[in-house]
Amino acid sequence: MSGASLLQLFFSGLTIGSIYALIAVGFVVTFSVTGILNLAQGEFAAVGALTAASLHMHGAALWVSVLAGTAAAVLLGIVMERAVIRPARRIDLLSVVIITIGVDIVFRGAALMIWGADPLTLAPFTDRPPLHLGGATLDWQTVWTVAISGVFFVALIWFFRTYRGKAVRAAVMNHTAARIVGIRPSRLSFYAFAVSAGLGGLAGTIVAPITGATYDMGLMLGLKAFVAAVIGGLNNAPAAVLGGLLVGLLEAFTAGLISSDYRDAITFIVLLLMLFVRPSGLFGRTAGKRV
Amino acid sequence: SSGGGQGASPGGGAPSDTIKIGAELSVTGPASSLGRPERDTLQMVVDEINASGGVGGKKLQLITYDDESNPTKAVLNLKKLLDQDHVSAVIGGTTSAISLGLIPTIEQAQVPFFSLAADQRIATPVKPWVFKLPQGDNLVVERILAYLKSQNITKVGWLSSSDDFGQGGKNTFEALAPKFGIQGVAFESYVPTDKDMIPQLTRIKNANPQAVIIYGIPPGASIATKNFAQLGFKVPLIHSHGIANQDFLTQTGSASNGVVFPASKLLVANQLPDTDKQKAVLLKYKDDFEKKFGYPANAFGGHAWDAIHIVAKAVGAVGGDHQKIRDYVENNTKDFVGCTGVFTFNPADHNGLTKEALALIKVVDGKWTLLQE
Amino acid sequence: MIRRGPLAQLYPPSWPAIVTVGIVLAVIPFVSGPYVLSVLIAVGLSSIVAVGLSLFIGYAGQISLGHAGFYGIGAYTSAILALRGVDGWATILIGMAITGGVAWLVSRPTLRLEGHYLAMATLGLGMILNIIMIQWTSVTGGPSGLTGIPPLTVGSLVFDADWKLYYLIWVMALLVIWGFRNLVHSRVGRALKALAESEAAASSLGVPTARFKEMAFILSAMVASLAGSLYAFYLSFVSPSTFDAMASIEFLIMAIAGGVRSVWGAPVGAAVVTILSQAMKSVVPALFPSAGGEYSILVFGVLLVVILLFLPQGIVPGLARGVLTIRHRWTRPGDSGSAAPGGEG
Amino acid sequence: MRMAEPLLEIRNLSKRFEGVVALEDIGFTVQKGHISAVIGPNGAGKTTLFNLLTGMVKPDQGEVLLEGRRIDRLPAHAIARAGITRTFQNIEIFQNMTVVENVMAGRHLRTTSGWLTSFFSLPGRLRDNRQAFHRAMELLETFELTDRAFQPAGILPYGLQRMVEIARALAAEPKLLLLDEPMAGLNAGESRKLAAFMQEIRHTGVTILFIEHDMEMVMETADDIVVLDQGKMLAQGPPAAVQRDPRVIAAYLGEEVI
Amino acid sequence: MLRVENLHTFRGRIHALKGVGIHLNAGEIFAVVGPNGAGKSTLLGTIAGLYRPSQGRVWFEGAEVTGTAPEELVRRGLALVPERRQVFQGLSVRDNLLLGAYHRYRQQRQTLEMDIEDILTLFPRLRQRIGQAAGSLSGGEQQMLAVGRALMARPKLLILDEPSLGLAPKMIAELFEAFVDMRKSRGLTILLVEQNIRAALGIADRGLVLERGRVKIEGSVSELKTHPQVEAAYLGRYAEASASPGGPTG
Ligand SMILES: Nc1ncnc2c1ncn2[C@@H]1O[C@H](COP(=O)(O)OP(=O)(O)OP(=O)(O)O)[C@@H](O)[C@H]1O
Ligand SMILES: Nc1ncnc2c1ncn2[C@@H]1O[C@H](COP(=O)(O)OP(=O)(O)OP(=O)(O)O)[C@@H](O)[C@H]1O
Ligand SMILES: [Mg+2]
Ligand SMILES: [Mg+2]
Repeated sequence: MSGASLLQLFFSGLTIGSIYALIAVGFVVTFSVTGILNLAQGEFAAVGALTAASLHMHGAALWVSVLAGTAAAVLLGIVMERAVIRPARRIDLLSVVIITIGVDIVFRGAALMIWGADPLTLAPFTDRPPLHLGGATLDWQTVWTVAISGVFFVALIWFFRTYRGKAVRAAVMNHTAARIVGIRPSRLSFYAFAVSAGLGGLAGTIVAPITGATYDMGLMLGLKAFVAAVIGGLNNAPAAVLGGLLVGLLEAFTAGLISSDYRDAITFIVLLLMLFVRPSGLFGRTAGKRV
Repeated sequence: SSGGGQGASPGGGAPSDTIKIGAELSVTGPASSLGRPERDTLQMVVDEINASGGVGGKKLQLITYDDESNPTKAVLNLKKLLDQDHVSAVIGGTTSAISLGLIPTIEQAQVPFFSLAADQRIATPVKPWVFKLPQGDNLVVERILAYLKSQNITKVGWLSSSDDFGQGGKNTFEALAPKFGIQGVAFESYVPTDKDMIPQLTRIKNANPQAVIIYGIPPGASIATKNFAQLGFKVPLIHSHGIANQDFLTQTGSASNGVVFPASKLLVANQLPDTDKQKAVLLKYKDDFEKKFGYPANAFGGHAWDAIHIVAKAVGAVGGDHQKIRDYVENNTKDFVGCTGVFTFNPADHNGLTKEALALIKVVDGKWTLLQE
Repeated sequence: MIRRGPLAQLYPPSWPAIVTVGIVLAVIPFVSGPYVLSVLIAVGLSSIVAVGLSLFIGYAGQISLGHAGFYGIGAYTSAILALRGVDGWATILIGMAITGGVAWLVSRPTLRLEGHYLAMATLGLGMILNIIMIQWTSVTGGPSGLTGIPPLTVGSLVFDADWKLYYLIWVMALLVIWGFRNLVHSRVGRALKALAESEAAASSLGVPTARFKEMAFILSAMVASLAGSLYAFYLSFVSPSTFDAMASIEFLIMAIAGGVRSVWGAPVGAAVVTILSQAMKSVVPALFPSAGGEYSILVFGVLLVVILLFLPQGIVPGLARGVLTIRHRWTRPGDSGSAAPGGEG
Repeated sequence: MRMAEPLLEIRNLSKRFEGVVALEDIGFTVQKGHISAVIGPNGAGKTTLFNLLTGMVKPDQGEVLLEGRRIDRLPAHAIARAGITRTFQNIEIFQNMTVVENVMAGRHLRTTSGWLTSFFSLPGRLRDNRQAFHRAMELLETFELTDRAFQPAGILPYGLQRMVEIARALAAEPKLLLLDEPMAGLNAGESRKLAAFMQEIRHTGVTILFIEHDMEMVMETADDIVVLDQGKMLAQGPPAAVQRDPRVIAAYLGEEVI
Repeated sequence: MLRVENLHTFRGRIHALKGVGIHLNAGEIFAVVGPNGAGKSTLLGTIAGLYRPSQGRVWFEGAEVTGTAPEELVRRGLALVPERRQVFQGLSVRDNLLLGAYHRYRQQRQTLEMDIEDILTLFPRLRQRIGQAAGSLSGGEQQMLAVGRALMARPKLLILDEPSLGLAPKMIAELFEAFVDMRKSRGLTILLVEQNIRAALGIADRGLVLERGRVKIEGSVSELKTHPQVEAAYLGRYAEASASPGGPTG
């Protein structure tokens, strides 16, 4: 395979990887603050994408649509936190995960009712012909996707190094201890859901020009992003970005070089082998637990 | 055997002036963009029929269940239609996998079934109780192959979705291509939920085909088309009837210009010559549907339209008995002009379409254009 | 009331409940139509998978998002072999053996992982299995699957009618439930619960934690395979989408909604989830005539959330606790603040 | 039984964690039938020593012999089988199991029914349940925990959870019982009672090695004392000698001996 | 400073506190002792806001704080060293200490380094472990960290649940000396649960004996020390009478 083709695969992996990355970050934000694995995470992307696309199709300016899409997701995140997560605070984490699946079902059903089953489209953020680099083409939307996940990558590294960032990590390590030093975990949980929903919504609006917006787009995105987040080590938001890119690149190169039929299987096998070598994620550290 | 012995004897519980028709559809889940127009069409037609006094003095009652694109739930739904609702006929099985999954139960319960899915195996070999409305993959693929041959193309790249739709196309292609002297130089697949098909297309490109066939439905097929354009492919791009949907045009924009594909005539109804038997039917359906539901009609809804009309006609003639309906449909459906094509069923053919059921369509400046051959 | 010894109080015998449920289930075909049977068959099949899962999750403290894959191995093995003329019962056993082998192969590395890593690994495993079902077309029939699987037979008895399969499947399900209850209330069950709470402490007491986790995994995979085989013989049709990641998640929902720390949780969860989602299909349109299938899904999601919010331990433990509390109030009127200690009877 | 026979022999044991030297070149023996104590300042490596002895952590270097047989490379459960059980400083109780089930779990090695026996409820299952239950109830009675037997262990107060852990470790009928700060969280009266009980256990033939900061109890109970400091052996000997050792006083006991 | 009246608290179904009252003056050291399961930890937890009382009231510095969340109470100057240490396992020793000052971080960032220095002087062992994850510390080291973290909050009232647990004798002596110093230098008020009764009564001004959720004896340290029942009580263990009414029958 030629160098240009390889580069093309690389770009492809980058595109899809940064999409996973953005949603994976949302996973990690809620997980590292509340300890809850929010499996409805993917739906924020769907809601963001659908809202933006339908507004845009009704004539709203592109940036207004994108903002509105993100805002709609934030709103939904907040509602979810208040209505479901907060009342569920005291219950077993496994049950909470299933509750988030329930929420996911509700979101998806509602999206289907509101927007129907057919895909909506959103205009690309930069409407120019693709870039040509070294014989390969690069879509402008990919540039956007990569740039935005890059921004989050840096921002998250920064945030988790700050004092607040540490408080956030502390809150999930030990709820009681966090409260007795004055951290307000419920407030953090609120912000965490708002932020991760916003991230998901934004990710959705970025993806929509590439893939269209459908009511069920969140499901697969969510699962893949979950994988990316876990590979990165769930507690580590910057690593989730890397995890997303890794999954995307693996998929692209497997499909391009080995087999598109068995792409997901091969990708998973590689990821699993990595996990077996590093059982706490590629960038995770084993929590300082001992007996 | 008589329907009466089944315990599912129609008219038993229901007031005798209504006849129940069951619909088992994938209204939600991955196949929902097929299942929804099917459901809406069925309801629309039933309402129309009832508004105009019903058939044979009887009203139709439509009972629809959603299987969420899940074959197991589909079987449960079917049993419910048979056992609790005592329907006279069943329309449904949105996807091939689900239709195939329903067939054993249908055969056992001996109730007429009108499948809305394309897979060859549904109606070949002929099963007494199973009728199939959509064109089979063989018609579609043959049409594509004939077109390619007419363009002197012998080496093609193939990309299909890894679901029953894509798989059905691929199997048929592999079986028929040699007859047309055409060779597949690259076979790739994508998962319907994929967001990017550049890797697959890159592989296909490296195999230097003279044309590329993409066999799938939107949004996957749309993404693939955009990726195709993005990669600067210069060869003709052929699609299947799976893209016969307005969304495809919206999603692909200029990327789909030049795409050629065979599909139901519904898309180009107004471009059909007035001599075309289907023209009037298609225009009316399209018009009614779009007025009522506010989204574009498509071929899948068209299959449902055909099914319910065929059933209604039979019910009007012979009432609600399973056996009678089946016999009537098998023997008396002759030159029935539907959205999908002109149907003529007989004991050896439960699909009853010819290749005239398909039009060859080209996308020109973002519009469906009937390709005159 | 039967006077029970203290040990029986800790581990009440399983047969009374099994027999009661068995009798109720045995009567149902005589008083209901085939639709009810087919729903109950679906419940029975899911119960078998969910019971295995609840052992693995609720007792061994692990997680699996891949059990639909094992369910699928069973179904496909039976389908493929039975279509080639192998005896149905043999295909069930071969399926279980293959599944056990696969589970054993992957368990070593996989079960070293914890929590979400394990969730991801099993999700991956399930997806890999599912992809094989989709792509290995020559054997599996590809995305549209295999049809025409011949029914199970015993001598001249052919399991071709729903009611026969209904009895067969529920006999198996009750057997599995009975076995898992025995297991839970035994030395093995204690070891599993122990390692779930503290691997260090369990191993310090001589429990080979890795092996016990593996065994729980393999066993739960094998019963899933059993259910899968029965599924194939019931529908006489298999296709890959029945065994995808969503199916794994659905089994998980059943196990957890029912209550993973109770063996009866699984069948109850399976029943509630299956019946709810079926009932929604009739109830929702009846209440809102204009509503389509979308509403059923939505209402189902809402109900799932509500059930778990109010019964976070799952339905069975939740209701059991509710009954206890009521009985408690009943037998001990007055303020619970009274200092009087002691017990009744 | 000859009293001077070594049950446990530790040779040149070393362990480091990412640069931290937790134990360096430790060697001593524990005599069969004795109650021995390990003392030393916080972070001296006492718990790490227990973790090495029970296979929770693998040594970097050195050997551990139980009755002359090397056990330092065995996995934790095999060491338990060889005859060593323990309690944990930070209490590793099975919180959601009832108290009696906790102790029954301790009977794992003294019962045999496996997966098949349990699944199909072959006779061994009930026999083992009965046997484990009766032994567990006996132990709970000794620890005055009978009234808590059917409560989830997690709701017990801290001090009683310690007792459940000891009962659990004892249920396995070990040759060597390791107790990590068994008296932490007990008051003087409760400690004394436990000390008396430890003597009783010893008379049933169980050798005890324990870590404790309560000097009064250590001096009263132990036959031998090993003192660790910064991962090294500081002193070893009978209580009276150790108590007077100036190095021990400086590093551990402090000026005013409590 | 702190007043508690007729406090009743349930832990699950167990009625753990049955009408406890305490009164603490500013600058006082007050010890609570009692057998296992007496309800000592429950008492401290209820005061610190971790458990909600079913009845009774708590005043802190004249204001009623019954049922106030712990995250609020620490802002008012009440810090708790909980049972079982509860350090942030995955964070370094330093970050644990820093987070102890969470509520005053915004205003008093500059003073934190100084305070950490003080704590490391008190616990030199922690200085050697400053960058290590708290979860990998030894038991005693974690105990030091838990106390250090509470001190970082610069509380007015320090509530300690068995601070001597797992500490070496020398360390206990030093720590208790430090408590006395802090009371002197900063006017710190201390409420202390201890099993090491001698150490506790060594520094306390007043105290009480809690048994089965009730105050058995209350008074000055000299009264307690000489009380015949105290001597007697701590020579024998008490059977639990507050066992769950929902527990086993028979
Ligand atoms: N897993 C680990 N990673 C890093 N350091 C460790 C680990 N385990 C123990 N240590 C360090 O080794 C030293 C010895 O710890 P250990 O728990 O053995 O002390 P100890 O003597 O039991 O102390 P204490 O009396 O406080 O319980 C401590 O300084 C501790 O921080
Ligand atoms: N989570 C819980 N659920 C139910 N009951 C509990 C819970 N925690 C403690 N209890 C009960 O509350 C009572 C008081 O417990 P508490 O922990 O306050 O005792 P304590 O005096 O601190 O004992 P110790 O000295 O052992 O720490 C005990 O009977 C205990 O069993
Ligand atoms: Mg220690
Ligand atoms: Mg306590």
